[in-house]
Amino acid sequence: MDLFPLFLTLKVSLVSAVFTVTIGLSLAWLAARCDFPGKWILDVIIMQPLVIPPTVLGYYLLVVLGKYGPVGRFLNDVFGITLVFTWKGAVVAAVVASLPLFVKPARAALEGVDRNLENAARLLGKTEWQIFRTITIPLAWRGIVAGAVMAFARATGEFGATLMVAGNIPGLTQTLPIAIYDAVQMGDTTLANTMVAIITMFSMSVLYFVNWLTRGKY
Amino acid sequence: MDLFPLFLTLKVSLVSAVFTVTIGLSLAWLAARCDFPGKWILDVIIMQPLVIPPTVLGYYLLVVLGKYGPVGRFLNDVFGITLVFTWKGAVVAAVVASLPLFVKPARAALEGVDRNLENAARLLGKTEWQIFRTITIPLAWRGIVAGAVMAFARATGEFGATLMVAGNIPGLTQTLPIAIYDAVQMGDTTLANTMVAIITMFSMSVLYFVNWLTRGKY
Amino acid sequence: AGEGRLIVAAASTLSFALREVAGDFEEETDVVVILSFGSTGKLARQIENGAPFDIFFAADDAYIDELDEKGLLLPGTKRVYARGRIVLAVNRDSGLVVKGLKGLATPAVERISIANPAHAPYGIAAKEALISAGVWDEVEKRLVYGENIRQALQFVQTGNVTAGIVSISVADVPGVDYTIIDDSLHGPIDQAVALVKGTEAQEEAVRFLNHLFGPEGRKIMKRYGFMIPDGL
Amino acid sequence: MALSFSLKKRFRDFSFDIDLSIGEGITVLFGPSGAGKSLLLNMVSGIVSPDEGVVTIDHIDVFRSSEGIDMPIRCRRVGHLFQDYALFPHMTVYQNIAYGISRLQSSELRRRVGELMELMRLSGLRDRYPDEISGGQRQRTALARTLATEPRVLLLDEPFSALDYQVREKLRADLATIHERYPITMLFVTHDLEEAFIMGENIAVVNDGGLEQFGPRDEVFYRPGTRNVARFIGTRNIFSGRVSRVEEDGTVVLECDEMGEVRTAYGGRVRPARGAPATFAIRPEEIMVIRPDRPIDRRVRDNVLDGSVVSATARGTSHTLFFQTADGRAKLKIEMPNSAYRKVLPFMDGTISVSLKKESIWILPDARGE
Amino acid sequence: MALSFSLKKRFRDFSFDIDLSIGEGITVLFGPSGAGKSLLLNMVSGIVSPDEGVVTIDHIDVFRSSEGIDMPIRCRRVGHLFQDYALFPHMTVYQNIAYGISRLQSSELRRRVGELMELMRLSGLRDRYPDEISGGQRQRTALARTLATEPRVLLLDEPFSALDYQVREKLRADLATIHERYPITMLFVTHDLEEAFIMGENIAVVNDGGLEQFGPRDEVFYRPGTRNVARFIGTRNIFSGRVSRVEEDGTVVLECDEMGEVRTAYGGRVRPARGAPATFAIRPEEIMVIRPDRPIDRRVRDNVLDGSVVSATARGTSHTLFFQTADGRAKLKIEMPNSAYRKVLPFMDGTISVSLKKESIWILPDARGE
Ligand SMILES: Nc1ncnc2c1ncn2[C@@H]1O[C@H](COP(=O)(O)OP(=O)(O)OP(=O)(O)O)[C@@H](O)[C@H]1O
Ligand SMILES: Nc1ncnc2c1ncn2[C@@H]1O[C@H](COP(=O)(O)OP(=O)(O)OP(=O)(O)O)[C@@H](O)[C@H]1O
Ligand SMILES: [Mg+2]
Ligand SMILES: [Mg+2]
Repeated sequence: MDLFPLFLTLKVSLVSAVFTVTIGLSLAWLAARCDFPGKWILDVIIMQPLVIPPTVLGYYLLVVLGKYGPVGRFLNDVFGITLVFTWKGAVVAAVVASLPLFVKPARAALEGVDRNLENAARLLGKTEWQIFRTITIPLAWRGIVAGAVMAFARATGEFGATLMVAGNIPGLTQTLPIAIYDAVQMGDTTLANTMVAIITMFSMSVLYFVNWLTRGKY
Repeated sequence: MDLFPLFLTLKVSLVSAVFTVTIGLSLAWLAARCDFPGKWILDVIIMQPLVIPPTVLGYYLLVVLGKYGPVGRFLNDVFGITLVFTWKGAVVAAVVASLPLFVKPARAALEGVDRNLENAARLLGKTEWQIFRTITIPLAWRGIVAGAVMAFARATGEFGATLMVAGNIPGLTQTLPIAIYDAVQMGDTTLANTMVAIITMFSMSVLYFVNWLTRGKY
Repeated sequence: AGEGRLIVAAASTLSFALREVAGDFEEETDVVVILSFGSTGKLARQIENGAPFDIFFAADDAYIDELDEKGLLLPGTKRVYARGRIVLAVNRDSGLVVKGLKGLATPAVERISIANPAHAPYGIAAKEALISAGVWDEVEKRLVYGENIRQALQFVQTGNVTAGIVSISVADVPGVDYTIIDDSLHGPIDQAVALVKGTEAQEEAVRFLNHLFGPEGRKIMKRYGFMIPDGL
Repeated sequence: MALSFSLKKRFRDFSFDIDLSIGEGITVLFGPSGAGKSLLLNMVSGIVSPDEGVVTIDHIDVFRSSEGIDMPIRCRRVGHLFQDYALFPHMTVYQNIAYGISRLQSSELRRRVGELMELMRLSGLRDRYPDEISGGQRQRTALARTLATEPRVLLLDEPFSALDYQVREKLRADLATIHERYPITMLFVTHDLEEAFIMGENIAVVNDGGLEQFGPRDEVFYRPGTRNVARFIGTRNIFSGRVSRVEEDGTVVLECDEMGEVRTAYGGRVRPARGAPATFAIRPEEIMVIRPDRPIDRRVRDNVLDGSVVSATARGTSHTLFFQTADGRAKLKIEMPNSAYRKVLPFMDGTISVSLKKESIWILPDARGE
Repeated sequence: MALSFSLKKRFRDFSFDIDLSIGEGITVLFGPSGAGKSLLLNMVSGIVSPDEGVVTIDHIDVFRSSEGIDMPIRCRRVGHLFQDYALFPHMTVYQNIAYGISRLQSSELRRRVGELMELMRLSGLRDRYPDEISGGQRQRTALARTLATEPRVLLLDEPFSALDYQVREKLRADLATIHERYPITMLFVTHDLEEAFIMGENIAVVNDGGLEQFGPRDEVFYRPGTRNVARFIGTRNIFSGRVSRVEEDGTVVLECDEMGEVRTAYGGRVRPARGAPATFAIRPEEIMVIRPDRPIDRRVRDNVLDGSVVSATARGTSHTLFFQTADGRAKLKIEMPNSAYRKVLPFMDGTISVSLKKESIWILPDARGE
């Protein structure tokens, strides 16, 4: 069996997890702390990728990020970056698809942090950023990790949008889920099962690691 | 435009939300409160549907629940219930696919509830079930709603597994996401866009309602 | 199905053609035809697990044979309804003129999309044609596999690939120029239909097939690029 | 390091409106539960936004609603010990205390935190989390955390309420020395009368969102301005009457329903008018019980009342008696040390006389018309 | 409703081991911060599992580690007021108080909760949430919630620490009546000496996880069993010496380094041996300052020491003096009421004599060998 899809999946899911958590934390913080009219619209936009079918989402992304798409052209002209049909495209697809899974619980967790503790830190002369880093995040830890784990799992399993944006190019953009899909389509259930076992083992070790990481209370 | 898919989607997502929240709360509570060896395995199993591609998940469900599958045969023989290729099958697919999205944040939220408050309720003579209902859930409210919203959105948008388990039978099991997928497949982007707008509006009103419902602190 | 209802499972390539045929048929009779489109592989898996279909239009007769072997179809009902043709589709905005399959070898054609040859019949044919044309080795690295020919075409349509090999039945879309590929370059893409075992609407199903294979039906099918081979 | 403020805040059924200017040193905020003491501190430190008002620290406006000035909390350099501590649950005692100290080398930091932990008697608890220590230990950790940043304005909300009297005495002394060592303005909330008296150079009495009295502690304690203040500081024996005459030596004689004629050493500036209403009070420990076995001392012959003791409660170091005059109209609370109690104990069942020394009687200014 | 327990629990560097049997009525738990008072209550109510031990309520084992008995918390019928209240933040004051009351008709429920809110002076706060009320109001809400279920065993962890003295006095009286109205066993934690004395029929002094002394309040207060107890209850003046002789009237004369010969009214059963070590204590309020302008009273001629006053602190109703003997070896803390202080004030700067009445000197039993 070709192991390339496994490594690609590892790469894509890890890189996209980094992006998801970074972007997601900012969004969650914005949503939890700032009050602006129509805030719930932001909520709706972030949640959209959950509601529309991944393939359709992928299609939209392809149109926007593609060679002739507004973003795609900009990225290509200014930075010389091509997203579609590259692993970077798979990362983008994974980030967009998994972002809502992170933002929602992370926001709920941030909102659950006792404001009094943040005030106590302010009184000790800390800046908002220091407080976010040393008080808010550690106290919202549980929810943030829950969100990150889900986002990571989703990114690992992302298939519909990835297939559209990154294409199914064996040895280049064929991730494990796509390979599994192919195998099922071919009726090769044995291969599919093997690969499902591999992806399960992978997600299992990640979950185990996360479990171990968060065994304390904070 | 045929409105059947919209109504079907409403029905499926609402019914599955009820199941997801009920099953999910029990699982989350079990995971948050009880300690048993290999608890993290349960975690892994619940998270699986996120990791494997929905179509593949759907295939497994089809095999298990289908006419010749172990569960399918049992349900048919004993209760005369057929799941596959009915809207009930779509519900099952939606529940399985959205359960992890609910359990993770709900569990994190339940674990975040101050044990002292639960103890205070115990001292006032309440049973564990009363405490769960009147103390734990209200205090974990934020996380539970976050999870429920995600699960609901996911159920609304569920497509890969549903397509496999319930099939794409117009007027019978064709949900909105499947109809959107069909439209995109047929190159009818206008129809697809219209339907995406409808599903967006639908999810928007649900989110708005939830926002309104949870505007208080608890 | 039953009670004057017919559920037809069909490969998504047939969506336009069958809709028209079914429309005519519903007018002629009082039978309601429900069309369920999907990828052939998926539909086959569903039939294996007891899907309530009456008729199964596959994009590849291999699936029909496979199901037949498993005894899931009514024996002797298999009929080839079309022999597929593949075309070379090129994005019009790319400004490239691609002359035949050999033209795909030029580096100007950055990416080429075909349906996944692992399971899609048109993908297999495309691969065979590329091999026969002697350009497979050059183009293999530049191939993008679509889940099916629709997706392969979408890649071309959105301009993200320059050219693609798709079936003639889907190729007639705005922004895409296509040329038919010689059918000697690939094995026949026989598309077959059969009745599903256990159907409760066998009589209606037969009438529907008769309609499709009748003159009216053939005309519509042809218009959508499904050439029913003579003598079948 | 002067602190002055003028703050207004309304809740549904509570409104707060206090102006106050305090200088260096310790000012005690004293008042009943729910009076607005914590709210006051919260508005000074910036935790709660006033509806309108001004807060000035060291002559710099940190808040002025009319000009939209609202300095961020972290820039106000105010130390604030919350009533409920607000310890960081994810940090150890050490980390909590060290959290606010910035830009110190690690050895210096360790030394300083160690010093504070020593001071607060927390030394063995360095690596414990807040939920692994006792209530009093939590309070001391929070206090250490607040002191660690060496603020120039220190707001302490009942800092010793969970401490035993030994630690409390020690820390009271330490706070006093801190304030001697470097200039600091301290607002100290307490419910404990004795603590208010020991800690406060000045005492501000807050009631129902308003300021009842503000002044040096002796003034507030021995010369309460209002009936409420008199009650809060435990004066207890408060009566109303009218001025019946003024004698040559300045003694003002009041006529009151419960006790008849009462002679008082009126200390006010304005000579009271005959017939003017007057409210007067006497502290329970100032009432002298006259031992029947001794001749009446020349100095205790003022306002002698006969009656009997209704009840006596032991309070450890002293006894509280409730005394009723013979006609049953006046009830007095009397506090006496155990040694004195033991001496009058044999005569407790019969008739007993008490004397209210005229110098001990305080006429409340709000009824004096000053 | 007898409550008895024998409990062991070890933490990293704290170990708890206490056996105690208490009957109906109020027992005060007294001890320094971190002694294990809250832990004790937590183990009795079942919040914390002891490592081993037994808890018996009304002769029924609710916990017995040796037999694996561990009755669920909710079945123990124990009311427990936490030191940090643990109010339900999502419920109003009314809902918090009503939460524990089950199976009452709604009108009856309303009446009962209203009654409790009245009692606790919470009437205006019915629909407020815990974060909208003051610290003392929270404490009273928690207390009302605990009382609402009418438990037969009541564990109160510093129930009045956040209350002002007026409310406190009122509630103390109310708790006392509750206990008169129906049989209840109450464990009452406090840091306040006076409160311990007023509330407790019996006092258990806890220190460092162990029981220092348990007995009726007068015994603990005036006849402390150990040096620690003596310190905790504020005895302060504790000295060591040896028995030098025993006189015919039972007076034991001690020889101590700091003060020379000290005559004591020894009250122990066993006659002390000459030369035996003895630790003795005298409470600050029992030391008499002898006014130079008066003849020495017959009764205060015991143990007269000459010296001078080092410092004097006003405490509101009394003054605390620190007295040093002429040779500078003995330091004594003296507490006197303000009226007495005023009398000695003119002589304060010169030499002053104090007398330690021999009946006021208590010899600690741990040094007596009893
Ligand atoms: N959010 C709010 N809504 C309504 N009333 C409030 C709110 N916050 C505080 N209050 C009221 O303001 C008053 C003052 O509260 P504050 O906490 O300052 O009292 P306090 O003097 O500190 O009392 P304590 O000694 O009991 O701590 C209280 O009566 C309280 O009920
Ligand atoms: N989880 C724990 N790990 C280690 N030590 C603990 C833990 N919990 C409590 N302790 C220690 O047990 C001792 C007793 O705590 P407890 O809360 O009973 O004290 P307390 O007598 O109630 O004191 P306070 O008057 O300050 O409330 C304390 O010294 C505390 O540090
Ligand atoms: Mg307060
Ligand atoms: Mg405690």
